[in-house]
Amino acid sequence: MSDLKTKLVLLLGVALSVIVLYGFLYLEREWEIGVLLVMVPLGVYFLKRANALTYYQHAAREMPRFTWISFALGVVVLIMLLRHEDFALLMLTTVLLYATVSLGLTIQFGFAGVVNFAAIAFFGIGAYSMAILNQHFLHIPDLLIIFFSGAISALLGALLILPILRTRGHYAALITIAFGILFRTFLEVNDVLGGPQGLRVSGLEMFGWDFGNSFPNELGGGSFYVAYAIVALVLLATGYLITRLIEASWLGLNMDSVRLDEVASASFGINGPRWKITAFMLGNCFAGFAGAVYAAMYGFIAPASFNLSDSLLLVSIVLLGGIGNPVAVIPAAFLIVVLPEKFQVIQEYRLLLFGIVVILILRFRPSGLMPRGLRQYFAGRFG
Amino acid sequence: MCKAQRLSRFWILSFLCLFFSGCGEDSETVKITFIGPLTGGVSAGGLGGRNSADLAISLRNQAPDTKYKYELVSLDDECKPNIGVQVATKAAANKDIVAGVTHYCSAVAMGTVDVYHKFNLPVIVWGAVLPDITYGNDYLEIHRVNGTMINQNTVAAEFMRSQNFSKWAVIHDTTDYGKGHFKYFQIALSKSEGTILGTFGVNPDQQDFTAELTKIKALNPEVIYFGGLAPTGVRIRAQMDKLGMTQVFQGTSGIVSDAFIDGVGDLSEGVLAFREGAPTEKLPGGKMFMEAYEARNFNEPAEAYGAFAFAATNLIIDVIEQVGPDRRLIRDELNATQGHQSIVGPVTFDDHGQNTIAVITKYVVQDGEWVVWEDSEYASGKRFLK
Amino acid sequence: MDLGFIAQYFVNGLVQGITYALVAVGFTLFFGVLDVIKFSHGDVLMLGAFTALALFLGLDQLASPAWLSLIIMLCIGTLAMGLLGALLCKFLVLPLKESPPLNTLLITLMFGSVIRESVRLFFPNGSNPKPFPALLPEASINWGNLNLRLDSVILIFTGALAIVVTHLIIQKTRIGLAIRAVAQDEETARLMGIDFKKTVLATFALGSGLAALSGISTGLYYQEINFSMGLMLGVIGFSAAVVGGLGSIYGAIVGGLLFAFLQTLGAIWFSVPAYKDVFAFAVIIILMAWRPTGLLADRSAERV
Amino acid sequence: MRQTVLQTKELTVSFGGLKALNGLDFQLCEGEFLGLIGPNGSGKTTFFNALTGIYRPAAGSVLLHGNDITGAPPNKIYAYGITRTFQRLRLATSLSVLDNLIIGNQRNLNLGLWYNIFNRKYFKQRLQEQIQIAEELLSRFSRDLAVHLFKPVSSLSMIDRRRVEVCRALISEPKILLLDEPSAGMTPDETRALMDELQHWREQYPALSIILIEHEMELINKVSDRCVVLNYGEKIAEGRYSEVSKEPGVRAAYLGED
Repeated sequence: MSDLKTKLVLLLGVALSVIVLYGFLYLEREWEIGVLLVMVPLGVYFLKRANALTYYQHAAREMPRFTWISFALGVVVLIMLLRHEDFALLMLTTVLLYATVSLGLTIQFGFAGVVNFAAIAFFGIGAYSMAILNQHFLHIPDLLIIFFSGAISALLGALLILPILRTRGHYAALITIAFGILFRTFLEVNDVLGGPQGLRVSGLEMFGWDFGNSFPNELGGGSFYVAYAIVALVLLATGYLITRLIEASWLGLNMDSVRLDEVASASFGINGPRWKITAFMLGNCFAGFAGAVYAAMYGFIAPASFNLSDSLLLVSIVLLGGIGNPVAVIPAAFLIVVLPEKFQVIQEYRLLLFGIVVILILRFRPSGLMPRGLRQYFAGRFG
Repeated sequence: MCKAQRLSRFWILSFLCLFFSGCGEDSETVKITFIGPLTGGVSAGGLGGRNSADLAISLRNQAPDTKYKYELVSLDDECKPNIGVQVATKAAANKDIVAGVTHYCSAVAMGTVDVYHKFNLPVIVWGAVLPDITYGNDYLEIHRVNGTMINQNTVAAEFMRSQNFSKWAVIHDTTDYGKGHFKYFQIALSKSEGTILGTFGVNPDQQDFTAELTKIKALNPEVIYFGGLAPTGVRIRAQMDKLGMTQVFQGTSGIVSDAFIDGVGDLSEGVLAFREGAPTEKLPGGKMFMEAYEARNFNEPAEAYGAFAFAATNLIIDVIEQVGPDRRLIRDELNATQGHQSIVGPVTFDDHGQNTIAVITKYVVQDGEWVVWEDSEYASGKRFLK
Repeated sequence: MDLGFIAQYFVNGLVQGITYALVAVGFTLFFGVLDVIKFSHGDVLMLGAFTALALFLGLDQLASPAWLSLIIMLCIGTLAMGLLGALLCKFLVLPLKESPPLNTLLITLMFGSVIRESVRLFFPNGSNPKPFPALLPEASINWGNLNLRLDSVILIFTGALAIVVTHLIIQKTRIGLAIRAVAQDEETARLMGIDFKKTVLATFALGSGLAALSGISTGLYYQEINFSMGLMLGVIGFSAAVVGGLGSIYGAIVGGLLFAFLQTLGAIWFSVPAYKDVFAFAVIIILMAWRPTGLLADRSAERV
Repeated sequence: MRQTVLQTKELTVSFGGLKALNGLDFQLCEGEFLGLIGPNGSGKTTFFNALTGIYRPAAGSVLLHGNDITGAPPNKIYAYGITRTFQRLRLATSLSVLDNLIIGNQRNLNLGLWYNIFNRKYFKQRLQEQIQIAEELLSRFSRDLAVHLFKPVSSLSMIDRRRVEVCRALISEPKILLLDEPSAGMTPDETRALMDELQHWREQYPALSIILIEHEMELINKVSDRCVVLNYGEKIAEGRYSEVSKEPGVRAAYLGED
């Protein structure tokens, strides 16, 4: 397929998905969303019938870099289209941040096989670090604070790594759940961190631009959430790039090998604990970055928003998409964050429905909606 | 052309027409938001407030001379700060909503003041009693019709000293509500030489208080002061009995609800509590409000702060009738409210948007009901607290 | 801190310890038989308590005497949860026997959240804590500062009795023998003609029944139950089973009592008693780092 | 006499009371092809696991070139140039054949963060090298296997998987190769092809010493320089296959008392 044709296919794919995402985010009334919910799967079915999906996948394998750039630009267009819709932008940014945390989970769970039911606790550590650092260290630029928040999450994660390394699967699950409860109880009891009352977080300020007030008119005006959406997009895009590069290198190879058979890997010189530690800390770092931006955007954090059911929500995103497939977290995060907001009736039954969906997936299609393909080191022929 | 092509063309066509139909504007209705705890432990108070606000809206819509048609958008904050900020952001980001009657729980109200300021949505707090909600910031958007903890705890301290109690132990939840009550009770008590033997901060959804109560039993106080809401109060009162503790149980406005009495059963006998404003039936517009509320036969009672939600909604509608549905105009008009007649008495907002209510009512539980102290048999000497 | 108070703390701790031990024994049974962790165990406990409450409200209409409704509640509640445990195993756990163990853990954890949410949404006014009837006699004996209540003593006694009965079932009965055989080596047990499916379902029923018993006794002790209590008790029960050594019933009992002891100790030491949970969980995580297979370690080496 | 490469003294491995290996003395010389035979459950695989650090020996010692490596973890043993195949295949079946082989060649991979993530040009060259090595190694064992390089191992037949496992052990050019019944399930001529290729490999790398666990006596006779017979965790015979097979103790172990 000639390069031009491939690019065309990729651009068409991005345009179509931007329209669908815009429809979901912009439309308010429930019957409209209902119609959309019927139309989109129907559309996907048609595309599958006309094997357009495999066509797109083939094009994406040919030019992965172009696909990545075109998708990022597509989201920027989406943000600009929605720039006056405060709540739609808030949801879009939440989707981008939850997708970033899910990327972290994909590295931990999908690659190295380290189960983590405390993902929201590390998200919370990032949020609380941002709140504290922002309050007491005003002179540090916010970009650096975001970085420190991620680092703190990774370091605190390291505390957990020893028990996790020495234990088998379900024990590690227990340790992460216990850590999640311990983290939340500690926050609620300790007054310095605001107790159950929570903490206020001041907005971000980067390159001299205060995110508090609305987007500059020269760039088209719009709500102050636009700036946060762009930061979240940059975070997700970088996170996706790093995850892809890890997968397509010896690092990802070793992580997969440790996940599949630690004894055999050890017999060929792979140090299992080292790769589990790297994956665990990297994943928590992603969660910390996302938590920091979330806290700055929301302006307020409380322990009540970091409990086990939120961690289970993140696990359902990874499971729904397909364990180990970095691309799959984006549509899955979109479904799990936006649908309950749009459908008031779902809002109340949100956790029940997602519980059932995950049970059905685990029971009948454990590899998720978009199962993970083979490792592809480089574009084209290489695998 | 095969079936698949024809079907997909039809699909694209219908998708586009849906896409453009969604952009039409709807008719001229003014939306006001009500935010309160509609689920969870304190939902009784929240639902009572929502019904009262809805009553105010429907009464004004029926009135002939009303310029606009009003619609109430009620949201549930579950009395949790994080959910409160989410729904507050959702309401404030919605351009059609011009004003709000917001919050029964102090912890949530504290968390959301910044959101209302950022989106400059004028709001009136109808139930939260923490002073810092209005005095803790100088945002023009924040107002409050009901009183604060300061006078509630001053009256409580003087009254308990007059009943010559002198030794207290304090349990309070670690939210701003609990800490606020403890702080102002301590200040009021120090003026009248009452002593606090020990203080215990607890987590609002903690299950087991036997450890804290055993320590209190060792301190052997005369009264246990509880700063917190009904669900926690129920657990503490029940577990006091389990350890054979018979101290007087003194609560705050948070437990003045039927939910507390149902939860504790006959252990509630002799429990004391204090609340701003007079009981609904004794309020100036109280009778009218009670009848109108019965007429709508909601399936939840108006509860303690229903009247305040009704008054706040009426005040907002009066302002909108005057200046029109624009957030800035409404905010400026609300700031200048002086002596506005309402069913809870004249409403005057000071520079921080706070309406000062001097009347504090003393309550005691007698035979499974909250009774005003003066009308109870405890006051007339037939029964004794100890 | 005279003797009376220490005795009071001891009694409080013992009642909690027995509840945790009942839950932990359930986890050990499931792990022993099928090498699997049923994470919905805590929520089955909560559902047992709510079933008992619903039964009581129904029986109350018929004005049945307290002791009769208590017995009915206990029997039907335990049997119902036993049945649920068996069904859960049949439809969710066994079909996933071949897939990686984490899938089983995830599916049971999610089933637990489905139970939690359904009780919250479909039980009338389910999101609020529900008052649980105090059916046990209230008399209490006072020795100095110790206030020993009759219902606490009864609960401790019934809990201990339940564990002893379970132990006897495992050691003395035919079904117990089958359970131990399957726990030891599944293939050989099947070769010896033991109906594997029936044994596993029986174990899940037994473990879930114990959970229902523990749920009802928690309700009787605190006179209140709420939809999210199962999660916390489940995690505590599982920690107790793991710290005690998964697979051994004695380990589960020791683990349960140890956790309650840690909580009580935490409550005494820390000025803010609420730190007790933080303290207890921290010690559990450290213990598991030190002895990953638990105190009474089960000797399962990795077969290569 | 060739120099001793690997030696064990009084090596003992026990599970609870059971002594799987009981005081085993063993030598392996450089470039030697040694057959390890014995009835099922005689401790052959346990011996391999003890050598490669998967089991910790209860007593005795393992010496490599004279220095003590007893109880060293598996990844250290690999660093010393000892690789192995497993009795029950332990390949990463969801990964591609290429990936499995690269896992085997761990020693020659640069795991630095800089080279893997940022310096992709450098990484591309390394990858091409690995592909070239893997293709060449695979094609030696079977012409059509090299075509499946980018397919998942799960799509291969059992025989091809066994060949990939042997290649995974060979790709890092080890000094000592431990083969645990590599030809199980293969037809006689497939086994012969495998052994011929191994002989060919030994000519190319004379220093490579191999221990082969095998039940095909005729194969052992043809291929091995020397062999050791184990029974109930103890060495009951040692020497050339022709001498060992005549000894009464060995016959009894296999055929039972007549």
